[in-house]
Amino acid sequence: MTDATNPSAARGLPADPAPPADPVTALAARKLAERFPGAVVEQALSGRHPYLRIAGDRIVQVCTFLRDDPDLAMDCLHLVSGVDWPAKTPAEGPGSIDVVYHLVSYATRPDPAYRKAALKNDGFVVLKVRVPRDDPEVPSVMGVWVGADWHERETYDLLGVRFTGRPPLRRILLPEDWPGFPLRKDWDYPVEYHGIPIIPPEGR
Amino acid sequence: MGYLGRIWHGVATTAVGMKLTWRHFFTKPTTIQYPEEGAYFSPYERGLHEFEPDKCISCQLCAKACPVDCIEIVGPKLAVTKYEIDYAKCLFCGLCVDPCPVDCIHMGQQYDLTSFERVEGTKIDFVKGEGPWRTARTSAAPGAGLQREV
Amino acid sequence: MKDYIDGLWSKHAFLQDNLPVGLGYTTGILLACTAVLLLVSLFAGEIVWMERRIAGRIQARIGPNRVGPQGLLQFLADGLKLMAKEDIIPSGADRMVFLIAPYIVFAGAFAAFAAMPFGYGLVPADMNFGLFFMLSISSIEVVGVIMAGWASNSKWSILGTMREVAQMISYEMPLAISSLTVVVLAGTLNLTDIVQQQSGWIWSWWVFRSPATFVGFFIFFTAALAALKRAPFDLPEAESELVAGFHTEYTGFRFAIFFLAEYAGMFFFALLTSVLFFGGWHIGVPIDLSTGFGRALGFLVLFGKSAAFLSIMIWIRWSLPRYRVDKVMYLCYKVLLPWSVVAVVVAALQVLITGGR
Amino acid sequence: MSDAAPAARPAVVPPVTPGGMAAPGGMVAPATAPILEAADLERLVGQSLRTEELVINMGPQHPSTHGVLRVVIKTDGEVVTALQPHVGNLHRCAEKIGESLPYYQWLPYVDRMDYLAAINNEHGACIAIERLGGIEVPERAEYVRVILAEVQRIISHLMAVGVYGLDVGAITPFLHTFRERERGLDLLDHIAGGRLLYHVIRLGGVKRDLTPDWIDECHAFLEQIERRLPEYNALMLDNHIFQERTCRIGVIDRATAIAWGVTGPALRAAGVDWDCRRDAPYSIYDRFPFDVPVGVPGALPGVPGDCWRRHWVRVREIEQSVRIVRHALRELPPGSVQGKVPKTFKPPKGEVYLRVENPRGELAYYVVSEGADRPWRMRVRGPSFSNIAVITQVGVGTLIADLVALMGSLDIVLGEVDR
Repeated sequence: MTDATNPSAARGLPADPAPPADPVTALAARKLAERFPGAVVEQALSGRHPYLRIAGDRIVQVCTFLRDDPDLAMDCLHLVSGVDWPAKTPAEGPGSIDVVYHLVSYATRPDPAYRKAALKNDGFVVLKVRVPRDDPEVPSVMGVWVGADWHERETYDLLGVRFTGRPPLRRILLPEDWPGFPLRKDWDYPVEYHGIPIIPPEGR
Repeated sequence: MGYLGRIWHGVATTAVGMKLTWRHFFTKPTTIQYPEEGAYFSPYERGLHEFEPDKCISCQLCAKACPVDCIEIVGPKLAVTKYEIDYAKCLFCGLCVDPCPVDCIHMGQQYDLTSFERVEGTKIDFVKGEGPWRTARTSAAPGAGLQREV
Repeated sequence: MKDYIDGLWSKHAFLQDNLPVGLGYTTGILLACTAVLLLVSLFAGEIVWMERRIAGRIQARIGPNRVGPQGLLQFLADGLKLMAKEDIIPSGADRMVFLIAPYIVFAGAFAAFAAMPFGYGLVPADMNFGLFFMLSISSIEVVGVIMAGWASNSKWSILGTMREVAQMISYEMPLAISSLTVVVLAGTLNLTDIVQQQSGWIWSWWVFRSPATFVGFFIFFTAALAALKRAPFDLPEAESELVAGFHTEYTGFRFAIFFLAEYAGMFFFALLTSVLFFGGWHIGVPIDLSTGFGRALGFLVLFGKSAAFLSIMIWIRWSLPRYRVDKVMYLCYKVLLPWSVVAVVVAALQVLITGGR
Repeated sequence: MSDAAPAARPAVVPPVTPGGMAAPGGMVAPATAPILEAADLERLVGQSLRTEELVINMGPQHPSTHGVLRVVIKTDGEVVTALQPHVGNLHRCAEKIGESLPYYQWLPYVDRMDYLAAINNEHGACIAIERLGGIEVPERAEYVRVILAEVQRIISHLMAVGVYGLDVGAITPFLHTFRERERGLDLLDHIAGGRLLYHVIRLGGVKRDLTPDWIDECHAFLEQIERRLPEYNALMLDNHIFQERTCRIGVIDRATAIAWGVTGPALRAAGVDWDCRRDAPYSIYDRFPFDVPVGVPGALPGVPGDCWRRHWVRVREIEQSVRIVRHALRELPPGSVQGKVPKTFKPPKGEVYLRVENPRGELAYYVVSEGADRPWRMRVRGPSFSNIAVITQVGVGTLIADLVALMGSLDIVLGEVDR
């Protein structure tokens, strides 16, 4: 899901010149290419939301490296979120879920020049991990940032992504015995929960 | 801070705090006697709706604009038979007021949705005027100013 | 008061020979007790109003002014409301202990008034060891609070009780010792005599007569605040931590009794402070107040002084945050206790050197 | 406010046999986290005379949990030995609703997430969606937005400052801060129509322009704030008992704060000199000079990262916000406050991640759009979500009174935690 179009092209104006690459993400991509060849499956370095897609099983090594490397120093996991991409047609297989990690560093200041050009406001490194939709499993990064615990539990709770190698996953927002994972696109509303009828909003 | 220092610091800061509360004791209170003295009204208050049935051309724009679909309009142009808002779902966000081409729906000043009798349902049908909290309040005069410093 | 009634009794021959001898004495006591009970609970109700009005004005708001003129009957309204409230007894509660606890706290708070002089001669029971009796009787409250805390089978109450026990028992000591400074100088435990010795000009009041009693007053007042669980020491029923401490599970009129006992205790310590340190019913000018009219004036003066101390307690409560449990203990054992002992020693030396008086 | 009987019983502990606190009836609350492992249970039942740890529900109904947060504590006496926060009582699936509503209709839901700083939420959401869809916001609207956001920050911090007094036992400052806060609420009510949930910042600008009458009232409000701030400090910050209760209590040092993702005043109090408005500026914040209070070790009582320092940072931030609003009011340019927004607004395919400085921390919006008129995924990072998680580590070993002080100083709002 590269971010190909940019706003002015959508409104028929002459397309902007290719936006510059985000320095922080570019630096991270280069370093990762050296240290862990093959870890970065796909990268989009420019535009409003540059990201690096990482192979699922290498995520913990990559995160540890990004946190400990002096000039990147990604010492804070800002957010872990899941984005559900169900398959358009059943032929395409089960579809996938993107687990998106937003890492930020409080040591480095964002580069003002880049920010003006690409409307991206600060030195984020975004890692994406694609997992199959029917058996979503990702190694947990709780070992790298202890704050990931609640974020991972929420992603499991709402999207059903199981994180391995961490204390047992439990639902954080929904009650323990809530059926299914609500944020999945194909989640249908249960008729009632413990006797309380659930009236689904009229779809539009 | 040493042992005596802590005692002295404790007594001194307590005295400072109490001097302040002493001064407050003699300042005029800022609260008002609510039911008797009226509360403050913003001229753009988003309270209970006010609706003029005769101007409504039942174009359903407000029903579409509502995030929770709590407006239900039945009836032909300029002769609406039913204009019902379900106040159990309404967010009081004011999105229904903007798209109305004939300006027949406003949000009034009645924000106090308490009622003395147990009324069934929370739906108000503005055409027939049934339902709880029915009041004849109209928007306050734009001049309803701000509360002066006390 | 009781010997006055006793005397009255003996004058009427008819009563004298028909009824058993001791009856006069007992009716005297009964009348005295009901008078004290009514007076104090009425005044405790007024203190509630006073506290909420002063707190209101301190916090830039008005305070209760709807029930009765300026809200004076507010405490009646509160009482009726609490009586009308449902009387919940938690399921796991130790029923009997749960029911008795508030009355023991109430008894502890009111029994202490037995030896309290409300004016010259206006003493329910003029004991020679008045002060000693009062301080020991008022510590019955601790037993009541422990029963309340344990019986309501709620974890918050247990924690509230543990704090209560630690605080009340440890603050009894500085309370007693600091009042000892006056007793050492006055030479008697009888409160009426203590007040009579302050009958001269204003500097004849105990608080100004010696540095020991001056320091003793401050220690006494702070320790009284702690013994009453008020102001910076209101840990046993700290709203923000223990929900409502030992009386979390109490509702309805039972809660009203706790409430009344607390304010009666406040009134008691305010009276005791003015009696011990600030010349009781004397007004700082040496006139004789033992006559009929003087006695009434004394009664009012004593009430005025205790009202002043009550407003100070209220003023402190609404301008200070709350201590933590270990800090309360630190204050007691590391600050109040040593200094009160020093004050007593200084008082004793003063008696040794100047022969007292 | 009593702790109702079933909640008082520990969540999963089956009835404790004689010796422990009797829990007859054996009614077990609905299955939640196993607090007592099997080993603990065996140990408890086996012995007769022992000290037993209390398992307390600082439940959803507790005066100092600032909303429906439930913290199950295992205490030994008053010392907390184990701590398990439970959230989710206020979950209203804002993100699921976000996926089924057009962009402009989701804004009222954004107000309800951090209901004490509604305008900051709206500000962040609108900037993120405008950046995604390329909507131009006129100059005057940007200024009005910053003014409203900073007035909202003052109001939110006033709430935090006042309510923290309640947690520590000082009731008067709470009433005093609310006197100023009421004045501010009427100010925003005059422009937005609502007192708490404003829905005044819309896509492309602001619903209503500032009238000169409003600007005078705003200046008066700012003066009243500046006059009253030293009073709060006299009652709280400089007070000996307040310092006893908060200095060196609940210390969240720099490394713990960053590891747990704690942001906002708590992070600045820990000594990290970071404020999104200055270091990663969005909207027009780079035009307003203001300084960021940081809790470096210095002449201030206590250590960096303790409860006192977090409270101090909030009081300083109120002063800085007053400064920003005055600066913005001085430079308010003329012009319209509503930019051009297409009728059916369909942003191009793409994603945006925007970080905004909310009074409680860094609020972030991750919006994924597939070109339809409603987003594919609307993800919100509530700062309180990470801020409250840190008590699992920092809260252990403290007294109950300190745990209350710690949770109060983090100033969390459950609407933002549970979304």
